[in-house]
Amino acid sequence: MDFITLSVVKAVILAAVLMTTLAYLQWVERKVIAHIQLRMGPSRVGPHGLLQPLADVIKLLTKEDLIPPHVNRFLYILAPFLAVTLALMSFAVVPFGPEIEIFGVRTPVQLTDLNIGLLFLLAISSVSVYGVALAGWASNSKYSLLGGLRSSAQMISYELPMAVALASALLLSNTLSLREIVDTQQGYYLGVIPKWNIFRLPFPQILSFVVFLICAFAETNRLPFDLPEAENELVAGFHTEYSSMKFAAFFMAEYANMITGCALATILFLGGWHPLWPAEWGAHLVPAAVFFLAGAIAFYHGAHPARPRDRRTLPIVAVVFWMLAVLFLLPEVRAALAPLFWFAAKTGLLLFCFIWVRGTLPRFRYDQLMRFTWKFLFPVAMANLMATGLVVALFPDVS
Amino acid sequence: MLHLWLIPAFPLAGFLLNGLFGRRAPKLFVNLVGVGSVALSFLWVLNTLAALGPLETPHIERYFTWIQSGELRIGFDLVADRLSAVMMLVVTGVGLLIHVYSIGYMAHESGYYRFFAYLNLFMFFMLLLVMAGNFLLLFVGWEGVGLCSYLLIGFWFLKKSAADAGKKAFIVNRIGDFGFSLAIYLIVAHFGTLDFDPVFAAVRERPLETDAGLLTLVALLLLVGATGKSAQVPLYVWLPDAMEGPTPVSALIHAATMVTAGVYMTARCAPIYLQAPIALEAVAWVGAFTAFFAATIGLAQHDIKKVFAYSTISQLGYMFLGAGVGAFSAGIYHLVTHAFFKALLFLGAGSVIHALGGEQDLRRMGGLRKQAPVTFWTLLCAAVAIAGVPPFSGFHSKDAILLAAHHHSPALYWIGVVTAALTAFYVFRALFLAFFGDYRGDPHHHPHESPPVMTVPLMALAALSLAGGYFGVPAWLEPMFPVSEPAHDVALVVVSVIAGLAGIATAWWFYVARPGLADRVAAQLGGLYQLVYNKYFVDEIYGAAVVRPVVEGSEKLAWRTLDVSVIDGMVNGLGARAQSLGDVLRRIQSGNVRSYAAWVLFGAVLVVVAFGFWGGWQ
Amino acid sequence: MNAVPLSWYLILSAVLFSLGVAGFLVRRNIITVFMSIELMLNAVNLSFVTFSYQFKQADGHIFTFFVMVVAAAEAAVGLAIILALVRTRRTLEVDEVNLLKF
Amino acid sequence: MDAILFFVFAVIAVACAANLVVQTHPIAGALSLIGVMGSLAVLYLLLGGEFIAAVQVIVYAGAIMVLFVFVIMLLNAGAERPVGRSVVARYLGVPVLVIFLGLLSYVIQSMLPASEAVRFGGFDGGAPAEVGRLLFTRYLLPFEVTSVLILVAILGAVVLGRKEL
Repeated sequence: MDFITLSVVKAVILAAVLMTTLAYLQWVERKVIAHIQLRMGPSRVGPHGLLQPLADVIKLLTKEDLIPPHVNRFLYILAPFLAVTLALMSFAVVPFGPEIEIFGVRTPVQLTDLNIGLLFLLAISSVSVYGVALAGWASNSKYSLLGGLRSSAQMISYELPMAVALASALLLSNTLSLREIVDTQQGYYLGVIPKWNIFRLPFPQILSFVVFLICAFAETNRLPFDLPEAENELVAGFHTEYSSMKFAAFFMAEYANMITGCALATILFLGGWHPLWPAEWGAHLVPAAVFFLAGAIAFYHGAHPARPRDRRTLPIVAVVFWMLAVLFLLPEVRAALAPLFWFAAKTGLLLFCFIWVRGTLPRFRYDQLMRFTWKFLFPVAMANLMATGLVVALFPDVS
Repeated sequence: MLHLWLIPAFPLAGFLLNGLFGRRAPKLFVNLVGVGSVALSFLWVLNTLAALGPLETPHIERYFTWIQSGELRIGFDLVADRLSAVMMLVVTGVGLLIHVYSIGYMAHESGYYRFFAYLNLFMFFMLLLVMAGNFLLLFVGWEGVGLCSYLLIGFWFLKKSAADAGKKAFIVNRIGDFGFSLAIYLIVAHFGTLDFDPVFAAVRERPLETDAGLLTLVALLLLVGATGKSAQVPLYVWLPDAMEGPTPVSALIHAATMVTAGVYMTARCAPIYLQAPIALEAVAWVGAFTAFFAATIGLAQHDIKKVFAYSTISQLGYMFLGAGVGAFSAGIYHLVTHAFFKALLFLGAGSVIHALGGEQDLRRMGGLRKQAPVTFWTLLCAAVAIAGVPPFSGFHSKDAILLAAHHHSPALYWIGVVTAALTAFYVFRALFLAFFGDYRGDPHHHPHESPPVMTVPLMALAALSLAGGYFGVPAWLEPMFPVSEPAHDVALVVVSVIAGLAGIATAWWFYVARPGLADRVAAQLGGLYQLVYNKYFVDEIYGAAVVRPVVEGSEKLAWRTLDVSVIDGMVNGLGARAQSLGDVLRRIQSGNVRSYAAWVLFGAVLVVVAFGFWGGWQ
Repeated sequence: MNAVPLSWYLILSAVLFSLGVAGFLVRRNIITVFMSIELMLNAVNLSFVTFSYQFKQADGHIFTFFVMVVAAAEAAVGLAIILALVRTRRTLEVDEVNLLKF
Repeated sequence: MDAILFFVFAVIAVACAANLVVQTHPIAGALSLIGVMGSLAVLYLLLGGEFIAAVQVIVYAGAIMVLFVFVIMLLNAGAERPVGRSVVARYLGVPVLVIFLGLLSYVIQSMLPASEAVRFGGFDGGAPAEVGRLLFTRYLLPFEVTSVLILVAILGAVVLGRKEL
């Protein structure tokens, strides 16, 4: 298979998986938040509301596309497209797994392996301000303008500590290619502790991991940093004037950015697709075990249903999980899919954190937000960078 | 390394401390810093000299290169040899006593801290002067003490006469310094170095036939410098006026130390003078004439400090006479003893003035023997010392000079003897007028003795004046200078002693035994007395011959003609042309940024086109 | 035609620079004028990178980097000046900012 | 492929630059300039400047231009007021500019010695490692001095941005 065909196939697969993930991430968020708030969440459309994302998509697509008369038409339309395009573009360089062989074709699970992949991601993230800023300006409304202003200031400000945090991780990995960054984190100290960058000698990057995560919250305009769209102050901020699919585009961009951020954190700090503990300790059985356990829980709840229809649906779910577990027991499949499982698990865990934080933390005030990054986050990241540089320079051979 | 630099560094630190913080600091701090720094310096001198021992060879410490220009290197070098050792001891020792005295004398003055700061600065420069290892560093000290002299003469700068006296001292010294600096230029030009040792070695080695003229010129220019600093004829006029300064200043600067810098410098340059006999002869005659000339003026002065000032000039003349007849060590010897008894005379005079609440006129004193006994007795010690009464210090040093002078030329000897008689007369005249007879001053004022802080230094100096003849200075200095002194000739000694005693007796006769006789004699002498009383009208002659022409010339020619019409005209004309040109050019400044940009573009296009036409691309 | 000669990059650079100059001269909004300057700087950067390719040395890239740093500093100060200007003179028209003249 | 990429992005760059000159609204100008910068980044990549291309986007498009857009939004800058231009400028301006640009291109083309063709991958000295090595060895002093420059600029901006100047 030649390069272009392969790329197209991979792009199509990635797009399909990504779109589904985006849609269902929305569902997961609503469910988790609902449970945090002791509610049920979506449950009408399909079993456990599983068809809710589909319904939402249909709703948004068929709604009337309203363009207010006072807006700058060109930019008003451009902004959401810019936002979503840039958000999706970043997936071009994200590696999800090692090289695998499917149907006789060896290829990395990644669209393209740029040698400046990280710089590319930084560039994309720095440009993605425009989507929000232009949307706010083009809407020609006070709330939108304020939201746009806030978001551009916020994103520029948080980009700095984020880049610095990334740089200190880079000092340990010594490359800008995301794939190589993951490769350098292979192996275990004392046979147990993974050589991920947050545990990495000579200077564990726990601090920069935390800084990066906080900045990722701000970059994606998520709570507790969602001031650009603070409902009770700005109605909805930069997307007040948007409706139907353009409105959805902003949401897609936000969730895509969330996934990118979490994937990047996984790659840079959590060792990418490398398992939590070595294979000789049974790491290769973990996927199967997890799915088996999930099936067991589903089956238990099916046997003791909270609602009548659970008696029918949950056993089916359990069987699906068990089948997956069996699938992961096959060596060939395991070799190909276990890394993806680990990657997805870590990213998913971080995404859960995003949702969890949204469900628990209140919103910052704007001056607090700015002071936090300039007077606390940035100095911390800077100090961490200097300390890392110093330690790496002093002990170049330890790794 | 013995850290010679510490010796001048202590007073410098004292100057900085007092100068910067003294205004707000308590008096005790000022005293401690001002006196303590000099005391430390004195102790360090003692310590250093003890460590150096007999000083067979000069001890030189080179600290850093100060000026480097081509081959010429001028370092910050301090030297301790036998000559500078004597000077260091005199400067710090006498200086310390005078500092202590000043605590009492200046106690009620405003600007107290300023006085001590200046005094310390003076000590720094004076020590630099005597310890300098090359001509330029010596010149720095030379100028520095001149500056301090100016500042201290004009210490009461609100008083016009004090400020004028300061200016006069400064300006007259400039004339001397001009000669000195010319001498330094000549030395650099011909010897390529300013360090003492290489210069003197070269002077000794080079053939006299070719260099005689040059050396004579250098020596004469040095003499000009010395006459300025050491108040010799014809540049002595500033010293009497310098008595406007506080009395401790007169004692320290204008009697004991600074004015002797010329003698020191002449002795330092002895190798040059010895190769320039004509100049040496000039030194001798200038000294002899000054000694006699100033002594005659001193006869008729009524201000006690003026009397001593002319006495200083006269005694400095003695020193130059000694140097001029080749007895450099005798000159330095007299410098040392003179520092003791003249400092004592001035401090005693200060004590008298203090006792009388500021009165300086001898005619309004009298009978103070009872009220100020310590002052009287110490002053008496100084007087017998200066009068050359054996066996006190003045007798030894003066005799050494007179013997050498007689060996050189009897004429000089006789001038010296007459001067000695005159000296004894006027010193005792002052003493008798002040302490004997009845009190002729303000009847409401009650004279009182000075506090111990003033009298103790007086007593110390009195002891030194009496015993100063036995310090062995000539023997110590002997290796520095060629020996030319003949053995003691008892007859000559007797003559000079008789002259001194005669002077004392005359003074007794005139002012104690037969008061009033002096006035009658003066009246009989008439014109001669007036001439002497008015100091031979030298100030007036200088004023008419030098000062007026310069002032009027600069006003009429330099200012009204040259400055106003030529220089101002040129400057103003340039300004006016620039202004009219600017009137045209400012139209380009439209304030419109885009038009500026267009001009820039226009220029850039011009450059590109020029490149295209004339090549230069490759 | 598979590749373009190096000089075309330089021509592009010259064209962009000239357009920057034109923008500087034509536009009256001070922000746009400022952006024209940035355009000129970018054009020069292109020349640097092109020559870097020609000589196979990365020095041109370094210079481009420095130009960017200077541009960033310039933008910070320049925009602050524009803010102060608007605050005091209430205008963005560069022609109305003409007090500094004879 | 190289030629196609060059032409596509050169045309985009020129078009955007022309748009910057023509548009009266600053935000349109800013967007045009971002377009120029983006296409220049691609051209840098073609010339082997990977690092500088990334920095071009991060610093220029992502920071400096955001600042411009931010200020435009903050000041709510509107379009320029139309003023009566002279007839000459209106009808001759664009042709003269085009002629000038053509002349300029001709001059450069004719005066430069025949140069090699640019091929992607013909120069790989622009990788981050290489640029970083130069930056921290031969150009260390200028690099450090630029940091001071930035500091001064920050201070200047802070002072200028205060309420009472």
